[in-house]
Amino acid sequence: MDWISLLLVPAIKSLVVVVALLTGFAYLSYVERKLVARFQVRYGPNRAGPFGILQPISDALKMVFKEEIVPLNVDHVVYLLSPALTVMPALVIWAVIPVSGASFTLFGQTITPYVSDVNVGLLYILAIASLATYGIVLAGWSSNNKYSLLGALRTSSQMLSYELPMGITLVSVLLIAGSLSLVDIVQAQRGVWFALLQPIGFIIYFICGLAEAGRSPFDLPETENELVSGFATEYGGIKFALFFMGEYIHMITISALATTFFLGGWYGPFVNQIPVLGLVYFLIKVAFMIFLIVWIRASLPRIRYDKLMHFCWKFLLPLSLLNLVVTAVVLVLVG
Amino acid sequence: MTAVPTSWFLLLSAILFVIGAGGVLLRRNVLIMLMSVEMMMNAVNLTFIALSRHLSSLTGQIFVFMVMAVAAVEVAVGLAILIELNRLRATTDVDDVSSLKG
Amino acid sequence: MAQQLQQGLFLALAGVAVVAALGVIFNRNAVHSALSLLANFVALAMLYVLLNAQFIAIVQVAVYAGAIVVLFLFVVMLLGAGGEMQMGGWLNWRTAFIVAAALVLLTLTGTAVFEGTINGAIGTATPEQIAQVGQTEAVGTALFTDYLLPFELASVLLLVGMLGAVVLGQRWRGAIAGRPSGEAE
Amino acid sequence: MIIQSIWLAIAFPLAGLLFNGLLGRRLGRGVVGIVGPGTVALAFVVGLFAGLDLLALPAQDRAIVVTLWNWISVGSFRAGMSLLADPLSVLMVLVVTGVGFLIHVYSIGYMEHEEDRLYARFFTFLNLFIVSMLILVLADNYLLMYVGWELVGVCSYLLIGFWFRRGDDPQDPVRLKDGELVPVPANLNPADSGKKAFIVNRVGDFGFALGVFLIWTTFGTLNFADVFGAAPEIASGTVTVITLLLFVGAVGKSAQLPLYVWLPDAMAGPTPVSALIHAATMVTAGVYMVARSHALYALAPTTSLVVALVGVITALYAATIALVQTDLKRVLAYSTISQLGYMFLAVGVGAYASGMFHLTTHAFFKALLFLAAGSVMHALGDVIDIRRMGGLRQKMPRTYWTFVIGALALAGFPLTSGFFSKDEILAKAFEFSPILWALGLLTALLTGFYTFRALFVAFWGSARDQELFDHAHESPGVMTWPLILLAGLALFGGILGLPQILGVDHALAGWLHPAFADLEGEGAEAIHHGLSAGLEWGLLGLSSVIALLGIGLAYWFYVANPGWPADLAVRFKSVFKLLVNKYYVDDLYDLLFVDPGKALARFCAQGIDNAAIDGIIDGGARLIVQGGAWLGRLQTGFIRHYALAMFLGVIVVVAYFFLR
Repeated sequence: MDWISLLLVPAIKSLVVVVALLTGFAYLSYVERKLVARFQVRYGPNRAGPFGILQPISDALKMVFKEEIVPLNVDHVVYLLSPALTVMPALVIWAVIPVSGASFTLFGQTITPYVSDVNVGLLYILAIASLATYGIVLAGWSSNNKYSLLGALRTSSQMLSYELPMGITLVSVLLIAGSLSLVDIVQAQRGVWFALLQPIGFIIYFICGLAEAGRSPFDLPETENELVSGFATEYGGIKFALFFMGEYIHMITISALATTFFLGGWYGPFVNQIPVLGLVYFLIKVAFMIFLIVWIRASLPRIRYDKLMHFCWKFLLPLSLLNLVVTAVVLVLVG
Repeated sequence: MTAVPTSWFLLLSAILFVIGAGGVLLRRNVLIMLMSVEMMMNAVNLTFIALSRHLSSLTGQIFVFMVMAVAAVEVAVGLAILIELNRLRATTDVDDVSSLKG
Repeated sequence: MAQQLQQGLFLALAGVAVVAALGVIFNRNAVHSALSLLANFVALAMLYVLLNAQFIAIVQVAVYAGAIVVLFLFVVMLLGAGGEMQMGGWLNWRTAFIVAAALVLLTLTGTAVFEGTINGAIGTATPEQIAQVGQTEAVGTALFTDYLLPFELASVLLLVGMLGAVVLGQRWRGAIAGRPSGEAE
Repeated sequence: MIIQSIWLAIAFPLAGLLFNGLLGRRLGRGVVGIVGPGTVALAFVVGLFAGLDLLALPAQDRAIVVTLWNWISVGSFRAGMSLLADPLSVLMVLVVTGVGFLIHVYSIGYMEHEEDRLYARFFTFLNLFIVSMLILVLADNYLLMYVGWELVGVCSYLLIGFWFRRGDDPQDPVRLKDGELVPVPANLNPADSGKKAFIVNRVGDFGFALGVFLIWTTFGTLNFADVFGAAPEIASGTVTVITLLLFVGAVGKSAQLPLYVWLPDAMAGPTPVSALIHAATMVTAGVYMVARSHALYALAPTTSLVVALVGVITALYAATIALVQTDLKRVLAYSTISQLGYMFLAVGVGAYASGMFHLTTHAFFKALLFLAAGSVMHALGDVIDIRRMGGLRQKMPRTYWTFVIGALALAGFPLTSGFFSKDEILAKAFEFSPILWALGLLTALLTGFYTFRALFVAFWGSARDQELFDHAHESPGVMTWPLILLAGLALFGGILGLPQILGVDHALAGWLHPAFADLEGEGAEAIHHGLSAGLEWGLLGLSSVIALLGIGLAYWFYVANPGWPADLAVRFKSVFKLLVNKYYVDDLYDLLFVDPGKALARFCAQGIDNAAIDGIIDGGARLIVQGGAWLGRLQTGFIRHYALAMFLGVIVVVAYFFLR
């Protein structure tokens, strides 16, 4: 009885989330290719199945059946470990993201719409996000390849740098919500979305999210023209697929967090009457954020690396600090 | 009430501390030594947290918080010194850096 | 049930922590040592959760795993010190002495842990009480009231440490006479 | 009423001091030359109006205390930053600022060859002196007076040593008729002279400070009014000790026996300084202090006798030395000492108003004489030896004539200011004791003689140093006009205090009467001598005759029979040598104080400091170095060794807790 609620239910929920994310990743790649193609006035994948809808599956099969190549002189253990380390944090973050507002009962168990609601949720996200660096750094180092190492160092310093304004922005959110729990944060947005209370914070978060996920225009880690393929140069087959997966799941995670922190999470019209709408609203908002990210990728050119770092340290960081101070002062004044 | 006895944690802490100390004493690579020092600090932190629970006091946790701040500073400065050392001597071996002797 | 579960969890985590700790000091490769250190830290963080100190656990992950070990890895890569290291002769009188001393210390502390009792003033921060106000709030309140001065001092220390690291890490391109510039490149 | 703002008299020179000190160097000598004298002139005007305000008050109210702020307040000890404006202090203010102003103006010309930096510095110091002197004379308590007293000492030191880079000034020996050379002691260099003045003054100041302490313990206050009011109830022995201690200070400051030695050497300073500080004002501070403390001195007849004796002996003593000096400024310096002796004679016999009168007239004619001497030096390129001068009266008529007037006043030529003031002192002395009078009269004879000796040698006859003579020229107007003004004062200053028998009021005594009114009519006695009219006429006539006799002797010796002095010198060779060497007092002091002092200092430096103290420190350092070398062997340089030590320490600590 006890172990069901303690172990089994979370395990099943985790499984659901992971499966959903893997599927989401697969179709996200499809959607992105389609969208980018449309932006570029092309058709995109349209051979496998109607509208190319089976394209992700064929891609996956191709990846899986590729020959496993492990280059000479790599650090075996680390080389094999790093793709997994890349995917893991992005998945683990989902443990605390509430996807809907309503719990429901199944087989006598009250199922909450999140794996866990820890009271240090926001800190948890920051802590886990900071672990995302490892996969990349280790991949770059273990490949025993200059391009890989440079790409890895670039990526990790980029991620570490952009973590700062992101964290500070989230502190502003935390100040308004008054809780570290993500459920509480979403509930605090019942009336007004934090995107409206924290417009600057939202924009900073979004920019930092792009950089964290290594998305265009901050996709320096994989600048083909400079670094071949960055930290992933020496990877192929399923291992490359894992990196790929990591990036896309990261993207979804960033979008989901943006939704949770700024766009009111599951809230929307009539959500109190029809609880299941919460999940729908949540997914719509996430999809919108993902669309924004793809749109930006299709529109903006890549930024030079030094400009990227300067932008972070000399503009975003002071701006986020200012935002934090203003938020705190206003909160004190308003009460 | 407490499922795991405090003494278990204390013993684990002692073991980790001794291992860390052994690392400091046995290894000659400054990096490994620094890591071992960090490990020793963590062992002490574990003691603090365990006793914090045992005594129902938050002071232990606060102490750990401060230790973490100090550890962060220590690593930052220590590694900066290490890099400078590497620039000057092209080594990370502590036994190569023994010119400060009586 | 929950007790066995927790004890089992403790033993597993303790095993991970000890193995990882041994890995730190016995690995020939500094990157592997750093990874072992990471494992050690994460295991400790989980032990903190077990000790009902979630806040510290998260901070542990964020600070140690998220920052300190990354810094170690960076430096390892920067210095190119990741390669195999000469471990030197292990079996000499010095090592034996150190191991013996370590065993003595371990015996002493172990005996103390199991024979002694912990006498100390019992505070008010019982798990129930903490659960009522929330873990983070409890630590935060203590930090900003009773321990405000240490907290501020810690912030100053961090600032100074940051400046120190920046200054130390700077490349002196002959800006200061007497500083080697060329050979360091 | 401007008298309530008497502090302005200090504030103006203070502003000038700050201005010149901070900006003068940058603004150039034109501005400095206006600001320096201008501020002093303003102070003089303030003093003048304050005097008029005093006159407007009823006689018994002529003492205004202006408290600026509470300076020190510790326990029962109170010292206010408060000023006392009464006829006595206002007279001093007028003398200081009036003469000071003229000397400031004169300095513009005299210092014109100095570089801008020194020029500004000189005027800064001069203003500082004016400020200090005004603090001294305006103070209403002994502590503030002591502050001024020390400050003028500092100024004196700074100004004597103004040319501190110059070396010793060697003096040509005197060639006697029989061919023997009598060596003349070399003049000290300015830096050493300054030190000498300062150190000798410290001896006197020490006594003064002790006196102030004793006043404090006796009266519980330092305020003039309170002290004087309470004085009659105090045991006369205590009062005697107090007054004697205060008089020690006066002896130092006013260069009386035995602490006079610094004043001749102070002539190493620029001549305006000699005129202002070492003739007209600062050295009279002692006289002023005694006059200010007359209520105490009147209660201590023993002290008064000592004062009078010291005064008259100093007067005679200094006059004898002045007879043979070859340095024009030194002749004047010794005459200053001598005249100060007169003033002490006056205050010693209780004739405070007469002392102040002589102080005033002396300020006029001695400043005049010094400035004229300075004019000569200016003309001759700083040559001061009268043996190289001669015939200057054709070259520098204005200087010559003003010098003549000053000399006449100094010699007590009838109807000049010096005549009246000196005669008044002599009359009072005669009344007190004919012996003192006789000594004073002898001094007056010598005064006339040495003054005109200097005059005749320097200005009459033919040029002894033709090259120098050709070089000589009259000084510019900015220097001669102050001379002419001072000459006027020296000539007619006597009308301030015409004797009663001439049928006029004694103006100065009348003015000072309110300040001395507490002396039960003694102030009035300055006007009404206890002597009969006939006796007084007789003394007056005798004084005139003596003065004329002195001048005549000088003429006889140095103009009519130029060979005689040399003959006399050969005949009384030992006396002559004694006088040239100033009775060997300086050598005696060197032997008694300076050499033992130096020996002690050498002992302290080499014996105690080098050997003992440095030995302890060096030994300690060597010990630490040795110990460090031993302990340093523990520092292997291997970090692991240190870590191991720490680890073992941990084990020990744990074991301690375990086994406890």
